[in-house]
Amino acid sequence: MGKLTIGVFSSLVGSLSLDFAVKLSEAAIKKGHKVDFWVSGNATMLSKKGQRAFKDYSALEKKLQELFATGNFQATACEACAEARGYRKEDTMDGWKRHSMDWYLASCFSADKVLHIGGD
Amino acid sequence: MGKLTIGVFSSLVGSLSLDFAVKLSEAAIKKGHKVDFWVSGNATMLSKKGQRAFKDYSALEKKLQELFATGNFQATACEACAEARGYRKEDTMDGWKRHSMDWYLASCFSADKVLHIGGD
Amino acid sequence: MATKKFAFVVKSLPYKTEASRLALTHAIASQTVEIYLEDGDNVEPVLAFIGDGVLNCLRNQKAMNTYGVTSLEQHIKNSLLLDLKVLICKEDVEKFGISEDALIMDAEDIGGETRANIVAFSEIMKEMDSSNHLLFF
Amino acid sequence: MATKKFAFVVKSLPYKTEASRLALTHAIASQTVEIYLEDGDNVEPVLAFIGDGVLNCLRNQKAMNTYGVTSLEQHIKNSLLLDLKVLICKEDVEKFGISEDALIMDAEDIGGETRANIVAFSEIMKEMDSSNHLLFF
Amino acid sequence: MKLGVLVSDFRNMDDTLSRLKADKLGIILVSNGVYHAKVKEGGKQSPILEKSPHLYALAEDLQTRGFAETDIDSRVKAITYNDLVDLIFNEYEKVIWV
Amino acid sequence: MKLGVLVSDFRNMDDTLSRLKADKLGIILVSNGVYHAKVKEGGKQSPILEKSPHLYALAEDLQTRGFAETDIDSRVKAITYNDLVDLIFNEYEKVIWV
Repeated sequence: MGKLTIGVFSSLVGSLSLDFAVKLSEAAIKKGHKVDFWVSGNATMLSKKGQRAFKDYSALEKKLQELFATGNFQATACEACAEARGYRKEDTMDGWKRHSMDWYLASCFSADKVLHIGGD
Repeated sequence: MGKLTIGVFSSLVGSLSLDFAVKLSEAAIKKGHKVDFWVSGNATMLSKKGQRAFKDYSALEKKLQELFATGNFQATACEACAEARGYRKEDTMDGWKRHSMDWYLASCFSADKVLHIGGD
Repeated sequence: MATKKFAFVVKSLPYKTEASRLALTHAIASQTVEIYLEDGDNVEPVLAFIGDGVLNCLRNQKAMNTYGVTSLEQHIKNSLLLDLKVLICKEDVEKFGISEDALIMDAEDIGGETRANIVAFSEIMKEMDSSNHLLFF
Repeated sequence: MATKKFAFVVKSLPYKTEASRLALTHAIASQTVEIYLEDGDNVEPVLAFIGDGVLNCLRNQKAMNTYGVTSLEQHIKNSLLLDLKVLICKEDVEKFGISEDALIMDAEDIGGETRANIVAFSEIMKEMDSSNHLLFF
Repeated sequence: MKLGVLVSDFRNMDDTLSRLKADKLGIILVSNGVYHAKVKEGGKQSPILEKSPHLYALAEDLQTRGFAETDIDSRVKAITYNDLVDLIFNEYEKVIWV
Repeated sequence: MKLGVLVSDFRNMDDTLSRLKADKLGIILVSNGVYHAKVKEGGKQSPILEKSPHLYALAEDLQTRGFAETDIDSRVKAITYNDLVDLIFNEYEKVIWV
């Protein structure tokens, strides 16, 4: 069993890239792998607490909490990206950590596989 | 002198579309026009209070406050889009209103010109 | 007392960004805009799908089953239910080889009576011409 | 004790999205990654600009004057100052007809000694081949 | 209709632009659209420049990306945000952003 | 190198894909990339399908957009998220998202 690091970058809320990344994490963990999850740029918004569930947006908080509960899932948001968007530490969803970008590189260092979702 | 309604939609923070829209508003107001400003989708983030200024991001709060002070600038954020992103009313930057999408259409109704910045 | 026409022109693919979804929700918001307007004033929306945007109009989108989000299909049907004018560009439909029965042409299953129209781009251009404002998504 | 190589491959245009900016800031973060690693372990970043991404490497970007944001030029110079390997795809530079003196080839003005390299795509492919992980922006 | 089109990107702009019909069509290059004013691909100028005789590019967006206003295709006029306001209010009935 | 490429969009994918060299190149269509598995433009199948004999498309992303798994180009194999995990861990040394 291995470790997968997934980085999601400037992906939009309202696109399905974040949903993709969360579903892939779930599938990997069910197969016994560990997953590290990094969000940067606009994807940082996934870590914001208090997102209201609407039918036009996938609500990922519940799924993320299930993933944290497995003990095989770590998720970290880019601290500067969050602050630039007006998110403070206390605005962060339970379970998430905030670090600088070197956390992501360190996670990649020890990962068997990296899926970096960049671009828009 | 006329009224310009600018709508900014799913534009990214970290792109310069929001900066473009704010600079265009400023130029229009200096020429004696009125500007209505609507943000929806991810552009809603412009209305979030407490954004920290970094050199990698344009800090637009000060400029927006100057525009509000002219009395010829109104800015409104899509309420549902904000809530979906975890922004409550109290998270909104001074001067901004929150309304449902019909506000934008009503603003367009009475506008001489509309610049709708859609897409990514 | 005036009615102003706005053309909502969708050229973006669905799901990758919110653009086409926001086009539909904003067009539908024309149903409640009167609260902000003078008596007798109104907004008439026209929805037109062009280029890659016509792929929003494919039937059988399972977004609710797969990702738990409303499909663009549902939004287009809601628009038809509310009698919005929905135009799909003929040249683009033909370019992609899409048959009419693969497209969302009506909202009969939810009680709608208005049908979508497959029309030449020149017709969409005429709608843009006669619109007061143009909103490209 | 190991060094792992990561290739940061930039194919996006600057300013429209954050992609190329985030590529540079994350590559530069390799300078501080050691705090998370065992003694002797390290990350070696390689930055490669391909396709439209080579347009990030044009000189004289005035983003600070015009919009008050750090330019990609500044980030690329910072990378060179920190001795990161910066590769610019030769075929793409030629396709766009860009001369070498229009490109950010060094960071001498801020005291950098390392130069950028214009190399064939096959060289960039070799770097990808020998990298442990690939990050496309 | 007098239509002003703000072209905001470098790729995938042709499909829409080629089909728009207007009595007067203005093309205003902004954001990454300004690459059309300068960048030649395989020695060829951008086909966008053939779509209209009314071509503009936002000076600040040129400068941001490393281009001087004097160093773009001669058919394209560099404009300021002030000029853009006047184009929107005085020259075109409707404007779109693509 | 065995390289798995997740193709996530419908436009502008050729330039990168055409140049990648790998001993084994897998193309995995996800997000709006799944249109390549079904949509023909001007009667022609997507050139992406010629780039590799190892073609996959994510079933949930097909279904989201209105396509049945049985109704795509016969060279493309529909896969689940579970299958994708196995491709990433077992079939390819490195994966990229373009």
